[in-house]
Amino acid sequence: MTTPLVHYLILAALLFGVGLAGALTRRNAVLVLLGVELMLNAANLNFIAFWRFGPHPENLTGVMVALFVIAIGAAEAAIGLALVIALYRHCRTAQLDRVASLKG
Amino acid sequence: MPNELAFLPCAVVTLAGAVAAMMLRNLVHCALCAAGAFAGLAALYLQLDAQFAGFAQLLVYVGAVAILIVFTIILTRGADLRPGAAATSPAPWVGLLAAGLVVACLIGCLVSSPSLNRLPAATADAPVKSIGEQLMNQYVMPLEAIGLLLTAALLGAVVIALREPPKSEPPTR
Amino acid sequence: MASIIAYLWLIPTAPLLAAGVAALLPRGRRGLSAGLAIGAISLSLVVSCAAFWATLHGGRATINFRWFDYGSTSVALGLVLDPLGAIMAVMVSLVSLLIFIYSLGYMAKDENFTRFFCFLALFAAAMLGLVIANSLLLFFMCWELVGLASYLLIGFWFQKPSAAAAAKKAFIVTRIGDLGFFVGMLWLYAKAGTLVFYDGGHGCLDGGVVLGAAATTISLLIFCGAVGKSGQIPLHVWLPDAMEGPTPVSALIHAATMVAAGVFLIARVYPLMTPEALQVVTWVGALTAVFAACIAVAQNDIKRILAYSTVSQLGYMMMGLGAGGVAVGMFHLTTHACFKALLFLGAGSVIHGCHEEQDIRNMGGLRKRMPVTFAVYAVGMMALCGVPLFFSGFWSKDAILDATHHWSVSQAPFYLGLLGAFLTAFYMTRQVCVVFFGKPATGAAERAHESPSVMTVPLLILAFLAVVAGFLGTPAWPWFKCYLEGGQAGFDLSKLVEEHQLRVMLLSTSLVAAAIFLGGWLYGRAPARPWRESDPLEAAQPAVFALLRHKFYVDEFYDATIVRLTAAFAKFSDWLDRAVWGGAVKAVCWVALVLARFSRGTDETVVNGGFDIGTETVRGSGEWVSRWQNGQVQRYLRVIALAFCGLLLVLLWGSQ
Amino acid sequence: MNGLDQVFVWLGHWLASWFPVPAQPLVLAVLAMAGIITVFGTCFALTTIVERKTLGRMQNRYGPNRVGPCGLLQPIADAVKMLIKEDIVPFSADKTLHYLAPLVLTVPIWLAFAVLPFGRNMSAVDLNAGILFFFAIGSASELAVFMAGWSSQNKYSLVGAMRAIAQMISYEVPLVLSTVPVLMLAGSLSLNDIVAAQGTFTYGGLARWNAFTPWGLAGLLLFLIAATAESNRSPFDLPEGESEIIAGYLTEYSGFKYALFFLGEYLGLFAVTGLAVTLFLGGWHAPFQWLEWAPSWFWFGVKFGALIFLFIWVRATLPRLRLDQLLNFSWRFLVPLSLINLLVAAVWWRTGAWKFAAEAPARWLLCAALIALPFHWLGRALRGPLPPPRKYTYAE
Repeated sequence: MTTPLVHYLILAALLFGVGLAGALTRRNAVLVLLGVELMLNAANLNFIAFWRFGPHPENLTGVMVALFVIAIGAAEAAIGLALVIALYRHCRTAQLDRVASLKG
Repeated sequence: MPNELAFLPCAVVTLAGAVAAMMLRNLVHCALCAAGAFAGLAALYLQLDAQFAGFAQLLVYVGAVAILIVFTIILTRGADLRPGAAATSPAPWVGLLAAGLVVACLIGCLVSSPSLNRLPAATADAPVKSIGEQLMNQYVMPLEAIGLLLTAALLGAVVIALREPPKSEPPTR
Repeated sequence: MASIIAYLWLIPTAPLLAAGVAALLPRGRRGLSAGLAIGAISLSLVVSCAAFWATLHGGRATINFRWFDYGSTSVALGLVLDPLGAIMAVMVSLVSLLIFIYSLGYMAKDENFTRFFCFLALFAAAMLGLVIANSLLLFFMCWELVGLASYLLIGFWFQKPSAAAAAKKAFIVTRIGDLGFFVGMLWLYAKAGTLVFYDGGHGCLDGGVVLGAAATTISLLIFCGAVGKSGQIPLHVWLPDAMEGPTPVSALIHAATMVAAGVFLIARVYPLMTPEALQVVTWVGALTAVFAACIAVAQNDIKRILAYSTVSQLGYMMMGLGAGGVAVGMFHLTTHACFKALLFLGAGSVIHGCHEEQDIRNMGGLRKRMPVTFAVYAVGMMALCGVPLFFSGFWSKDAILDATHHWSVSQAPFYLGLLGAFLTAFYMTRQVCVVFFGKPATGAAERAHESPSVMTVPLLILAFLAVVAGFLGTPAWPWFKCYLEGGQAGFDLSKLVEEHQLRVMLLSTSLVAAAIFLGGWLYGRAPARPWRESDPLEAAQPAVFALLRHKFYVDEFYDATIVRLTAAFAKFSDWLDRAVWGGAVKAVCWVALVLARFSRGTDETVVNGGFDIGTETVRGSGEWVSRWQNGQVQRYLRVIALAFCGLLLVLLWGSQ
Repeated sequence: MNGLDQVFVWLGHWLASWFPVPAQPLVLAVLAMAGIITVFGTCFALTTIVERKTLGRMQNRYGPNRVGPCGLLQPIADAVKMLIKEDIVPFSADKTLHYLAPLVLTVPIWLAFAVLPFGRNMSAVDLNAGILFFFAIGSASELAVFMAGWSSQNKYSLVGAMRAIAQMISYEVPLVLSTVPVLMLAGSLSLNDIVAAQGTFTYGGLARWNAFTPWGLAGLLLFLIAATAESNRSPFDLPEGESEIIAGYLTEYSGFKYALFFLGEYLGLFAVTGLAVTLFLGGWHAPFQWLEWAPSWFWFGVKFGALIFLFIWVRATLPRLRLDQLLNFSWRFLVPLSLINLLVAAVWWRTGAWKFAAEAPARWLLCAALIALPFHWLGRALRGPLPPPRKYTYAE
């Protein structure tokens, strides 16, 4: 028995959907950020799965991209959370629906 | 093979962790569940023979990102949820609909695609040595860029989160 | 000779660099500025002496180079080394060096010391460049630079209105002469096709150039420049006014450099001068010599007397050039440079000693208080007067008189020259008597003191030169003439006592002796007499004296004629500009204004109306769209997600 | 390769051979895990009593001496006490997390032992990213500490947890950085390869341990300092500083859960000590060629014990740091120095090709100077201006 590629991809799609739903519905900025991280990870799972199931696993491209995505995800988390803290300092809240000054 | 057997539990842990992270009311629980999901993903990577990526995922996401998120929650008092307050922003069904649509589209694509029912290569290994060699040869520019990005992110995060200088008090009479 | 020519460019460049550096120095770096200027001019002197040594046996070397091309022709510049330039370069750099050193003492208390040396170095650089130029164009450039530097130096004390005016006057008056020079130069270029002096047979002085009928006009036009620069009648008016500058400047301008430039110009382009033109030169020179000498008799300013004396001597030089040739004029130029620099610097020493007093009537009795100055001044005075045998002026003036005596055209210049010699001796005697003999007339003269050695040492050197320079060109040993014109100078004492020589010598000597005696009798006899209020001559002939004192009313004449005419013409031009041209412009403006009004009306009613509707529509739609931007970040996210779905569906649908 | 050396390996294979072939790897893994748990569990018990007695001696007292001969049964008594104590959970605590925290702390640390080579052919798994695995597993302990601190709903717990996490994150950087030169010169992340790289002998039988090079010595010291902080031991024990915040994140724990935390901390110390032995002290290799007759696990144990004793000694000697001193020390001293150490290791590697008479001492001196000078400067910069003399307002 071997798990086919489609299973990984469906899992990644579901993970992406969960992350997206969280990012679109939760009030708290931290959770929105967490949702984004989950989406990044879903993409990462895709990369690694495609690497594993690809015709040339010795090329390591998928793993490399995944590693870079992990690094970028870490940077994004650092910046995003710093922004959340700055937002909290500025508006005394981290609830996104109470912050609406960015409009025309 | 134990490797194939491991897929289902890992997938369940990951997905359950992710759903819980997005649905629980208590933010700290959310963050810890997300850490669980990250760990599950790391297990999936290991199961896919990407050892280095799996350990890196564990080190970065569980060891650093989760801690960061937890710190932020504490610092923004996100855990002090008032009992009646809504956990979602107004009209959450729109967001759910959008996310659902996306998932439906993606899964529709996946299911309908004929070229994905392939089997994995017999062995696939990502030895640390060749990862290092590729990082230093083929991917040296992205590596430098990532290094720069991380430095910039570090500095940027420090600057953004810096405590604002105390405003000069108006003279009291 | 070939080797030294490669370093010839150093002669003007060294002082030029010094000037450039000094211009950038802050005001306080006095020592550095002066040191630079003196060092640079010393270097020039050394190179000049080397060049002089190389030319001792005659010959000529040139370096020519293309400056720029236009079309198929090119403009060439070049440097030349020949006896004429070499002796001039040595003379200029030597006198300049002495004057520079002298200035150290004279200008010691001036706050713009640094600037002064910058200008001095620039002046010397321009003059030296002029001396070694092998192209009339380069010559003209340096000529104009000399003019600029003289303007800056005469107006050095520009706070004084008179100094500023004198600077302007010098600049403008010489410019009139330069205009002639410039036109002549262009004409020469049109005719000859080159402005290079010596160019292996192709230069304009090499003899291969045929100017034809225009030759006299061209040479006279070039002479115009010399008239302006050398202060000949009728453009002499700027020179006495230029005494407003510091005394070293006066010495530099009037002794060695600037005024000598005119004479040098004629000497340089001598091959171009036609006999007719030379006649004009001679006549102008002779008239100037007497004219200026007459004025000098009635002046009271110590420097003004010397200035008119300079004008007079320049007349002699011109006369010598016209009647006798290059060697005669240049010999007097050389000797005159020595003793006139001596006299000016001596006068400066007197002025310095008397605390900036310039009127000779306020001096007197300085013989005891300033012995060194008196001694050297006396040497200079005797050299200028032409006291026989031991003073240079005698030999050079005698050569000129001898030349005019043998002039085939007319004897009048000879007699005018003799008259000039008499007058020269007279006014110099008058000056020396009033300044150095008798009793001090004022407290300033009482408190006079000898100048510091930094000033007196150059004076002593110049005094030595004023005596020695004459022996270079005695009839017995005409070295100077042979040096300039080629050939060996033989020593032959018998030439001295040749009949025509002896006659001229005796004549001039007796005239000089009479003048000195007359002057001594009038001014030296009883200095206590109240002649200071009215000059003895004035008492005798008040009308003539007033005429002389007012310089024959030349300035007033110019004011009444040329200046007023110019003013009237300017007024006319002004009216023309305002009424005629201005009116035309106004009419055009009015037409344009009417058109513009019409255009504005169209614009506001027709065009703007359309735009108003357009902008209203855009704003309305913008307001409608902006309602989408409500600041809720999650709404944006949702829109993005939905759009992504739409895109995905389109892609899927499109692919099937 | 004597019999005594491989006795445990043979034992494991003999036991596994009773099972069917497909299950044998699993059985071997279970056996290895069981062995590790047994040995280090005993080690934990022993260390508690040894530490207490040593501390006592160093502080001029006896230490535990009532239970059993010379107090040697004290750990058993402690364990019994802990197990039968009432398990108190605060009313407002987040009960799930409160329960999970000790588990999350302890379980991953057991996993970390899996990659350590305790003797020749004696590592449970040989991962080619072994050291990465070690650190990745170790990162879970920070989450555990947070869970403990936050779920207790107690100010002191939370502050203590935050302090602990800040400290662990700060010291994880020099800890990892100081291992990088070793990896770099061994050319591998596998701990077995690293041990093998130190396995040869030179200069009359002296082993080529990393600690015998300038960068290795500096790396070992940096690693030990960072490890002390990482395992919250004195003088870096301020997350649990009793005099300031009661017991930090452990305040609301008691009984068995407390024992688990205690176990977790000691196991963390053991793991990191084992790593230090592996990376810098030649793993299970003998220090001299003529000492090779002793079994490899014996040498590992000797070095391990020596380092544990060193930790105890340091605990008895040094006073506790202030929080700002702690963070400054990490970011302004340890991190730059470990980066410089990386450079020195590179220099060492480049100068390996040197061929002249005094090549070895010259190389040693050069690298030592390269590390000693920054040490001096950084140390001076860290010290800063001396504080003003203390004033005793009420003492006089």
